[in-house]
Formats: sequence, C-alpha cells, structure tokens
Amino acid sequence: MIAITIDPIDVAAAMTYLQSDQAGAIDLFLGIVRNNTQERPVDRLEYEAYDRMAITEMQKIADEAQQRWPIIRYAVIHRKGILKIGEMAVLIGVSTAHRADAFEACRYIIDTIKKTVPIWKKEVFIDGEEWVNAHP
Amino acid sequence: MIAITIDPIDVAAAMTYLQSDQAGAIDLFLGIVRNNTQERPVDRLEYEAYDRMAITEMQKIADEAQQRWPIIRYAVIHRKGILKIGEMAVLIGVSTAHRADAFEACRYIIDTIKKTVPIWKKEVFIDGEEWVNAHP
Amino acid sequence: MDLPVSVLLFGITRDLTGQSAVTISLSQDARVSDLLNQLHQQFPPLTGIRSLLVAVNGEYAEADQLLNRNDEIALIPPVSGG
Amino acid sequence: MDLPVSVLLFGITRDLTGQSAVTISLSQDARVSDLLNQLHQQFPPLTGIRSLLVAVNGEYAEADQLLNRNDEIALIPPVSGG
Repeated sequence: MIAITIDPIDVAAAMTYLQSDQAGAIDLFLGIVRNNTQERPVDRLEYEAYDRMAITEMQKIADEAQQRWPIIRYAVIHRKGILKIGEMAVLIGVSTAHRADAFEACRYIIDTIKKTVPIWKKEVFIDGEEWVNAHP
Repeated sequence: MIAITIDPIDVAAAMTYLQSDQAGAIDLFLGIVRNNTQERPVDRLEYEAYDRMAITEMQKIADEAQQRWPIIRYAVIHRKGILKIGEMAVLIGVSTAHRADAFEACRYIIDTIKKTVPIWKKEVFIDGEEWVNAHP
Repeated sequence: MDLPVSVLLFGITRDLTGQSAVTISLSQDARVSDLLNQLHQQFPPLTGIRSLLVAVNGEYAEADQLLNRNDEIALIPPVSGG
Repeated sequence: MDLPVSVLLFGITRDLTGQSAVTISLSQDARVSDLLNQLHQQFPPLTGIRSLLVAVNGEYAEADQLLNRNDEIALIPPVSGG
C-alpha cells in the first residue's frame, strides 16, 4: 500500500492491512510534527508533493526493500498540506515473519524516502519560514 | 508505561500515550502469533510470566534504554495467556525527537526482553507442543 | 527558439518564482542542462538553492538528456519529505 | 536439613514436575548451587533443560548466593518472551 493523502493518516487501517497469518513482526514508524527545530519553536509544517512522481519513487523504494528483505506486506503513506504539532506526516509499516527484517526494511524505507521522493516541507515559525534542506 | 496483561493489547491507547509535542518520531514494534514455526503449523501459543520479576526486568531494560537514547516516552506491554494466530503478544513503542533513536531504542528493548525477562512461550502444534528455547 | 517547454515548480522554486509552472523557450535539440541554464538566467534567485534536479515524465533526468515537446518537466529542489 | 524453601516453577519446569511450586529442604547455610543440586536429584528430568537459573526475591541470583528462610525463590528455565 502506497499513498499520498491530504486527510489524516489512518493508523488502524494500515495495521489491519499489514496483518497476515504469516506475519510474526510488524514495525511501524510514524513521523510526527514536533514543536521545535534546532531549538526554534515551530508553528506548523506545510508539505507539498509532486504526487505522480512521489508515488513512483516510493514504489521504487518499496520494490527495492522487497528485493532485500522477505516482506509480507508494507504500507507507505505520506500526508501533505498544512500539519500542526502532533499531526502525523508519514507512516511506514512493514510486516515480516521475523523482527530483524521488519526493523531493517522499515528503516531503509523511511531513510530513502527522505533522500529521493519529491516531497517538500516548509517549517513555519512564529517569526518566519523556511523550506527544509533548500539552502546550503 | 510497562505492563503485563491478559487482555488484548490496546495499540491506540499506547500510541496516544507515546505522543508528545516534542516527539518527531515513534517506532512501534508489534510481535504477533504467526501460523508456523520452522515450517511446522502452529495452532496457538501459550505465554506464561513470573509477573513480579518480569515487570522488574522490563523496567531495567527501559531504564537502560533511557540512559542510552534520548527517549521521550516508552511503552512496553506483554500479553500472557493463550494467543491464537494473528493476536498480538508484545508491543514496544518509543517516541523520540529524531527517528534513528526511536528505531535503535525500540529494537534494543525487544531484543533484550527476549534474553532476560522471565516470560515463557509454549508453541502448540496440531500434533504436539514445545516450550521455546527449553531444550539444547 | 522553437521548443517551448512547460516546467512544473514546487517548494522553494515555486516561492522564488511566484509561479507553479513556467514556460521556457529552448532550441530544438535542448538538453536538461540547457533548461537549467535558461532557468537560472531567467530566475537568478534559483542559483541560491543547494541543488536543482530535473524530472522528465516523472523520472529523475541526467544533465545530457534531450527534451521533447510533450515531456512533463519538473524542477526538483532538495527534497525534505518524511 | 533445617532450611525449608519454597520454589516457584514456571514453563517447562512446571510441566516436568507437575507442580507450580515445590518445597525443598536444605541445610542452614545453603546456597543457590545447593538448591539446584537438590532439585536435580529430586526431579531428574530437570537435567534435560538447556539452562536453569534461580531468582531470589525477583532478581537473578549467582550460584554462591546464600538462601534465607523467607526468600521468594523461583526457578527460571530459558526465557522465550516476545
């Protein structure tokens, strides 16, 4: 399951999807908007995506993960739009027979998403804003 | 939050507990009863715990994890009793500011639980049963 | 100048240009590198971005890839998902 | 033989002895290792277990730890939680 959504991410639905009689382990990573960045208080984040390409790139990452680990099911869901503190921006879930594979595949997916998927995050502070990673 | 329970593990409650305005990452590991062990079909698992000591040992592991990683909140919940395929035996959740810490602490906790906490699992097959790890 | 291409803009590039898409005129045998040069000339603030990649038809493109009239072209500033 | 201790049994040790607790008579200055020897004699099937540890008052105990009359003692076969 790969998705970009403007609605809140439905964790329960993702968990149900990940379940399988063969699955002994599920690792679920949730990325959440927190209230500060490098000690600077954050008001909100604004996520923007090049949807078509973002889906393609996320699919490539999931395919690569499936090559490397014996994944039973995966869920990769990224939200976009304006997110307030405490809201979930991303959910990565992987089910496998054994736990080491679930941890490694889940971490690989989130780490790689941050490198290659065309999604952009603007941090909005009380007194300014900044596109993350945009400047040297 | 550390608990041993005979009731089904409440994932939503654990997630709510893990949330915090400072938390940018939550890693959640779920251990689930799967339908086979080394190709042998499993009917159910039976978990037994020395509750008092299991809580103490889980607390030691959580304390050690808090020493090693900047954990905001943790949830360590182990179920006992008879569990059928698809039921959740254990939930480990860790919230942190940054994702690497959440992954590492979560994995440390579940790996160490399997080594030191006095909880025992009997695999019940169609044609026999076995206490896991008991024999050479 | 007989290859007009439309370029989708996201994130900081949209903010800097004030547009979510721009049309750029290139010569017929233009490549990705030519497009980037042209964009930098037309929108000097883009030079301040840490890196700028180009996607053609939803895939990252190399600097020497030839552009065609009906390509879907997008400028990809440093990503920051997750 | 003047130190009777009660030993909690779990998992495979409960199955092998058919009891969830047993009372063992030890000499006054008995240590954890003496308890294990006595248990192995009294319940020979316990020798087939991969490892047997002893917990005293909810903590793993070393082989040379002295036992006291009111200790809560438990036999800990190989754990398999998670």
